[in-house]
Amino acid sequence: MSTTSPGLLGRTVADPVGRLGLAVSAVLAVLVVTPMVGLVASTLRPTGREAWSDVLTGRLSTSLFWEPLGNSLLVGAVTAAGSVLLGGGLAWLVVMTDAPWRKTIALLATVPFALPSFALALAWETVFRNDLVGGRAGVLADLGVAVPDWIAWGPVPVAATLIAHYFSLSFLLAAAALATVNGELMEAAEMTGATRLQVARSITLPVVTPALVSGALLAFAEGVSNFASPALLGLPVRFQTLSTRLYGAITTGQVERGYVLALLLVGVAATILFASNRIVSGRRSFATIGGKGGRRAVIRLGRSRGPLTALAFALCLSTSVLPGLILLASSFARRTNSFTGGFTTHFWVGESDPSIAQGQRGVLLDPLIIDATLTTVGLGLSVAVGATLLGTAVGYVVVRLRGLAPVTGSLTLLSYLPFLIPGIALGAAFIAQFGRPIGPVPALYGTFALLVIAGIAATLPFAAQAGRSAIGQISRDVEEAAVVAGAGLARRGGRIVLPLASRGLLAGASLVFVNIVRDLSLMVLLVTPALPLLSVLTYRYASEGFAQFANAVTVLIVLLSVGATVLARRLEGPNQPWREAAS
Amino acid sequence: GGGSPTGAGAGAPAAPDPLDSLSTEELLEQARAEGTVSVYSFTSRIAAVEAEFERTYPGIDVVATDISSTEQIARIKAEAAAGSPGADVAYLSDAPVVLDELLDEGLLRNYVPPRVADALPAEFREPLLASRLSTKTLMFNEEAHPDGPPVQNLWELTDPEWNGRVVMVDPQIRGDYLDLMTEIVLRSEEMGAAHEALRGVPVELDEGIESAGEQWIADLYANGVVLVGDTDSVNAAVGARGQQDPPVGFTTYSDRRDNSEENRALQAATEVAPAPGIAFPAMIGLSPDAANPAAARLLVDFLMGDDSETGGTWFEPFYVPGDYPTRDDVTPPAEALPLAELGTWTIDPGASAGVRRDVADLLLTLG
Amino acid sequence: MTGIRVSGLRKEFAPSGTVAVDGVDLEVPTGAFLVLLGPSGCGKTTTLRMLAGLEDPTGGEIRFGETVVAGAGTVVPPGRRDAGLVFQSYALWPHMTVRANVEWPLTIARMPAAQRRERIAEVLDLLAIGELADRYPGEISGGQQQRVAIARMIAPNPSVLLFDEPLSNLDAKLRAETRTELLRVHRATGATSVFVTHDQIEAMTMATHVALMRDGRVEQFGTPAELLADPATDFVATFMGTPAANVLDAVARDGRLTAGDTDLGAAGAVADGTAVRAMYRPESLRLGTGPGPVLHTVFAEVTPLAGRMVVTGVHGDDRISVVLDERPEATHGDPLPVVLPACPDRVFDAATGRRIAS
Amino acid sequence: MTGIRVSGLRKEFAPSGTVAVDGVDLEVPTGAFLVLLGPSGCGKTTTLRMLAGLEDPTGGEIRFGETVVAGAGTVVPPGRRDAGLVFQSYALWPHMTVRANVEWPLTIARMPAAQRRERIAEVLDLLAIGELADRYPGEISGGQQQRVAIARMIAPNPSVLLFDEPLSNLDAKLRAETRTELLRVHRATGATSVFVTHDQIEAMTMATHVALMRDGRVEQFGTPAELLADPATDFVATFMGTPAANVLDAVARDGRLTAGDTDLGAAGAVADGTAVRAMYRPESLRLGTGPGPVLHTVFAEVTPLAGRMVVTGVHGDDRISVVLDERPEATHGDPLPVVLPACPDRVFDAATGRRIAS
Ligand SMILES: Nc1ncnc2c1ncn2[C@@H]1O[C@H](COP(=O)(O)OP(=O)(O)OP(=O)(O)O)[C@@H](O)[C@H]1O
Ligand SMILES: Nc1ncnc2c1ncn2[C@@H]1O[C@H](COP(=O)(O)OP(=O)(O)OP(=O)(O)O)[C@@H](O)[C@H]1O
Ligand SMILES: [Mg+2]
Ligand SMILES: [Mg+2]
Repeated sequence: MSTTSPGLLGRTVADPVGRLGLAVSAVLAVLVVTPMVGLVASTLRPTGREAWSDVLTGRLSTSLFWEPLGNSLLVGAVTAAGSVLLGGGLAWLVVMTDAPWRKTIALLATVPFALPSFALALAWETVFRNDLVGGRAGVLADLGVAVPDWIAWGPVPVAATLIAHYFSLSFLLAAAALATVNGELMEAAEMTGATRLQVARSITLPVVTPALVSGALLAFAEGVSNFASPALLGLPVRFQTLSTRLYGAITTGQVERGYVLALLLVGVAATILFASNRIVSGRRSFATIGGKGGRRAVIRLGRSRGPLTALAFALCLSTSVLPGLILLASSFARRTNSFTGGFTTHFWVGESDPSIAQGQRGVLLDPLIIDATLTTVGLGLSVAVGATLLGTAVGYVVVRLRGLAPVTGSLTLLSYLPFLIPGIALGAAFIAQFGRPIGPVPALYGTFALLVIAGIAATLPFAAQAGRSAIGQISRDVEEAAVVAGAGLARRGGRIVLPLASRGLLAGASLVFVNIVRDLSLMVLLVTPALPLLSVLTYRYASEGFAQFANAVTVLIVLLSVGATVLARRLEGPNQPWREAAS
Repeated sequence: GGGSPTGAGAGAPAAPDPLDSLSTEELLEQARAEGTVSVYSFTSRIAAVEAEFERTYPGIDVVATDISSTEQIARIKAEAAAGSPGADVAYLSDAPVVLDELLDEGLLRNYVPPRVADALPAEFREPLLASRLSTKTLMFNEEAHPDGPPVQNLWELTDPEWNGRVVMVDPQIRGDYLDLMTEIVLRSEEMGAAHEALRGVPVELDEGIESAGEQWIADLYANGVVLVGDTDSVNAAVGARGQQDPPVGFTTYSDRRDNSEENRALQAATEVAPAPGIAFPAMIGLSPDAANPAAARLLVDFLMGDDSETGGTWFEPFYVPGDYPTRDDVTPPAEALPLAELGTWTIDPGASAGVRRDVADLLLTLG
Repeated sequence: MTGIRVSGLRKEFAPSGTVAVDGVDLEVPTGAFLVLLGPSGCGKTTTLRMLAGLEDPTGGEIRFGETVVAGAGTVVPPGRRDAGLVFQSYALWPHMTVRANVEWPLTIARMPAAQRRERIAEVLDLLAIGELADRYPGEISGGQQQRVAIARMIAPNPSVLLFDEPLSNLDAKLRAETRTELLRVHRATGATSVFVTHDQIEAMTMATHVALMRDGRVEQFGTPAELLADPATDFVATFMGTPAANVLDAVARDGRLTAGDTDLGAAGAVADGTAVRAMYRPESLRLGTGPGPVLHTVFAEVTPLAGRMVVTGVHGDDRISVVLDERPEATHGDPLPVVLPACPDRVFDAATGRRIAS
Repeated sequence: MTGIRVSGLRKEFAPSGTVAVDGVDLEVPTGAFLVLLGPSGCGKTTTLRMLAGLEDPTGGEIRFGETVVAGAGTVVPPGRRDAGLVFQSYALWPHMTVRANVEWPLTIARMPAAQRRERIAEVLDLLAIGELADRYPGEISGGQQQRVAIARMIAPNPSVLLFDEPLSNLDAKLRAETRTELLRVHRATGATSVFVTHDQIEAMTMATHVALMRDGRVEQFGTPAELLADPATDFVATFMGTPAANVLDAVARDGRLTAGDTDLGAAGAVADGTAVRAMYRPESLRLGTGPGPVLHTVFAEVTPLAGRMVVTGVHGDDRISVVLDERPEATHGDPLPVVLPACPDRVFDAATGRRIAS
């Protein structure tokens, strides 16, 4: 279907996949390119040009850009590596082995991503905080353990908390990919007497490399763009990252500098992306869902069964249950983030009491909450569906159109960018774009539709990466059989591609949902009072210093997120009985 | 051509609008006709205002969106670009940026309700209406220091004794703290005087440093000032009870009202030379092409409080100890020190806007 | 050395409850070449996978030499059985070149690089795929992939060789050659081989022992000649031989065997009323209208074999093949009368399938 | 109706530059059954995929009936060629039950539900997989999967049937039956079929036309009988027939043909000094030490075929098969002297491979 021959463009148009490619490119142009252009444009006005020189060359450039860049790259790289290591390893344990309670582990492993990253930072503080800043110290310090600054603050805790937060990404993608690998590949390796490690390293790993790389890329982007962790754990030792610099520049009214930083971040990410693409597409496409009903092997762990399971649980508990509980507790604590001042249910169900938080009622009594929850869920679902469809299309084109490297390359990049465009910039771009009617389309500004569109754009990275690795698993033959049967692209998509990719796509979709449900920076710019969102409520409370109320709402968000993730996993099961049967 | 970035003529004072001179009652009728008014607010207390307003003026619906000042600025700019204004009224902080990027660009216009005009000092009428002042001031732990503030002079904070024991939010991620630093630079003579008063010698400036204020900042950073991400961290660090020698820190005076709730011992350091911190305005602006011009003005009028001693129920949400109404005919809450005794500098947004960037850059060089 | 002893081997697949292998007993002396023969779905692959250690028996025992490798609680992992396996679905590692695929197992076995290079070259041209060494599995044809799989497995010289239909994708010529090569390898290594196939010609030419499987059970175990010469059941009869023997459903009535309206001759020892299956070797039939009982079939196909012509006619659901010296003048659908000998070559009890001595 | 005309068909694979198909011409009349025969890697599958429309030719033209489906810029998408394809790697849809696999193409073809149910039942028991209808491909054996693939493709009654080695995973019995069934389907539908295999028996029994391929080219095109009776090249000779003809490298010297030290008789028309390949049909050889030229081979294997014994001996790199009536008393490695007839059955020019009339 994709052989180079004269008239490449003509061929592209003739080939339905090619047409799909063009369509997808058009959509991405609207969703991603225009905001980018806007971003660039605003940095080309006089003040912007000044910003460029400030950032890159001026006497400030070192502390404004280069040092934070170094720190960000460090954090990003470590986060990516750590996430892939933990996430991949866990996925392997869950999908490929006979470890007990695999389903439980799988579930727990998806929770951290649903938690807000400040919850993990908070958890870290609760344990490791020392007296550098003052106030009350963490558990260890209370026990008289002298916690060195480098553990309590700076790169180590930042990276650690980010890994704890984002290894779920790698886990979901890797697990999805592993689930589709034909067990006989591993069995063939087992026959040679290779150790489990050797098999995992030389056979399993390379075969799922594309998925792992996707996971790593996401983790990296998240790592460099995350603000909460470096702000909470980095600032006290003046550990500045691009994200703190970027956020700072924007909030202190030096927007152009912020945008310049963002663009540079995009540049960095692009380079990394292309590098990693070379790794992936340099190899052949390792389709693993073949037309031959390949058997699925279960690796017997034998003696290492106990220890490995214990390890996995330790990891999950410390990254999901602990922070989760701390978050929950802090929504009951009388005093902000302090568990010594006693607890109360006031922030959940308390009637208005003027002495507390200016008579703010418990969140469950706040009529807005129901409304906000519904809107939030609705938005989350719509975006999840939309983004997943688009992402699948992108993934499909990228995988199946291997002929045209430039097209696929740029698609990959575009679908990856939104991560690195600051939410506030993206939001502004969408207002500017959809604030006025475009031809027949009325002005979408202030409508639910715009929220959805913006959401799709913002979460495209998840959807596209997931789609790409999921599609990559489907062997050509299986689809060609449908082609011969006369099934058009759409039909194939619905009946063959989506079902076969569903595991990976559902994983992606749940990521999207979670991300939207808790995202603030983008939505807050687009919402109107008519469309209340939970994330906006948390902002409302937080801005007034009602931390407990904010935490309470956050707990709701987490519940939604976890619920969605669980649901996604539930759906996977019945979805793919053939997999269960063959295992 | 409403809404183009320079809609109402950049910089130039907005053309006088007949509505500006109408009395509350006159506004009310027209407002009833309009029936609704939308507002962006940087504080969610707007919800309370909304309720009260709708009770006072039935039939006029307030649509309130609370989003931070930074986001209001971005949003208002974008809306202008798209020609679809989102709100009639903007209630926001970050004064210097607002003046610089919105008012001067004609994206906001000033309106001073005639009813309260006379009660307002000039600096709160022009260039943009200010409804109240909030603070970022030096506070200490009164449990650890029962007999008053541990420092009497800002320069003491640069002494080894306070090394690593001064806490504030990183001025590079929070506008109000940047304003604090800016004000200190603007007040360099006073800073210089305070230095001589404490040390008996004039400040000598390191190279690259141009004023006493800048020198103080440099010394403070060199003295290991601890930067955190949000005021609550500062409050916790400084105020938490049961500490041997707690740090001091710059934070919001009005947060003191949570002391009992949060089991803290926050107290403002008064009689600090030359000043313990700043008071800065929360401002109110009109959209130059507001869809509901009358209702908008009525809401502004409402936000300034009624004619009673305390601004009445209209102003109640903002009538908290530690915040200060700008109207001189409204007496601040008794539980807090009068602004004069607190001794903070009240910033001049216009002046700050000029040097703000340079200060930010200075901070950058300090890391 | 490592003979293979299998007793009561059983495999039931958990979710669906399919019993793929159902009480298999085998006795394979060291260095023997056992062919697991049988129709599709009879449990060959499953049995082989249990020998390899990739599937745990749900019952029974497997011994390699003296050591129990599966059964009675003990399970020796695949890697430690010193056995090599060629998969029915090649299972080549898609991310490795052909060379890498062959090399990896040697690396695992800690063979020094120099030696490895030698050995790889050796097996690659043993299977005539030297020039594909640097291709990826995705870039070579089905048969080529199959050969790579064989090369990969024999490279480390395992002492038990397991093949799952390794030749089914090779052309006749190459298949014949590979057959001889495999036997050479087999003999050279003195390894004990188990070879799964559904092609009884391969069984005939390669096997020292054949186990003909059906529905998870061993129908008959013996040398190829034995199975061919006296099939224990009608199933064996219809499975072995090129062409396979013909069987007709018949019934004994007052001392005669009759198939439909055709008389097949004296019933001999067959008790009256018994339903039987009468077997005729293709060589014992001829075309024509007599003398002797005539079976009216319809021409289906003709196959030239060993200089003769094998004519196949369809009679109801039965396929009747006749060996002739000349190609008959018939095309698809023509009537094809077949003359039967005075009495069947064998008679089997239709119920049990077992032979009835006559 | 739809005959198939292929001219100058060529396929070069982009990255590696492999030329898989290199100028193939075919002329297949409507309703014919063409078998693409050839050794592994010769380009059969690639040719078939181009007919199906899954690969775009890099040269040449394909016509179905009068319409050009590929070539000269035009490319008719696979779905619109009214052709069905069975893949070498089944390519079943793993997430659909067997029934669903068969049903979906019918749904696409907008067949009403009732009719669909009928048709499915029909094809499922045509291929004897009725009871697997509700299993998933992962739960059935290799051969079972292959049959599902066939059922799936014939269900919508396409007017061109393309098969890529559909029988290679079936056991002999089932293969023979399926063969007949396929022919039945083929005739019933009057469809034109192209059938890829490397098993020349299938070619012999099924084909109306055979194209024997080698290295991406068609070596000989004709009826099975033609290819068997007079092979155009030594390659054809060694590929066709069960067992295939034997060829010996020989050279003409002063009027005689000699292979090594063996004299093969008068050179006839062969010019002095030409290197030739002498062909002997297995039936024209016998064992023994004379009279006549003797070839000293080493016993490799013996295969019972059609009541005869095919004995194979190895002579250098050549495999020599002899058809006997009795199983010889020889085991692997024994000397096996073969008596040649007075002169070869055919002589081919070693350089061109073409026949030299004698
Ligand atoms: N994982 C599985 N789950 C359920 N049933 C299975 C599984 N694998 C195989 N079976 C069933 O077990 C039986 C034996 O399968 P097996 O693969 O051993 O057959 P086979 O003899 O190898 O057939 P073929 O020659 O077609 O490969 C078949 O009926 C198959 O459907
Ligand atoms: N995608 C591809 N890229 C490069 N080379 C290929 C590709 N597919 C096939 N080839 C090469 O083209 C040649 C013909 O392949 P093809 O699959 O047509 O052979 P075949 O006749 O079907 O062999 P078999 O009978 O083993 O299936 C082989 O040498 C193969 O290595
Ligand atoms: Mg099998
Ligand atoms: Mg092929």
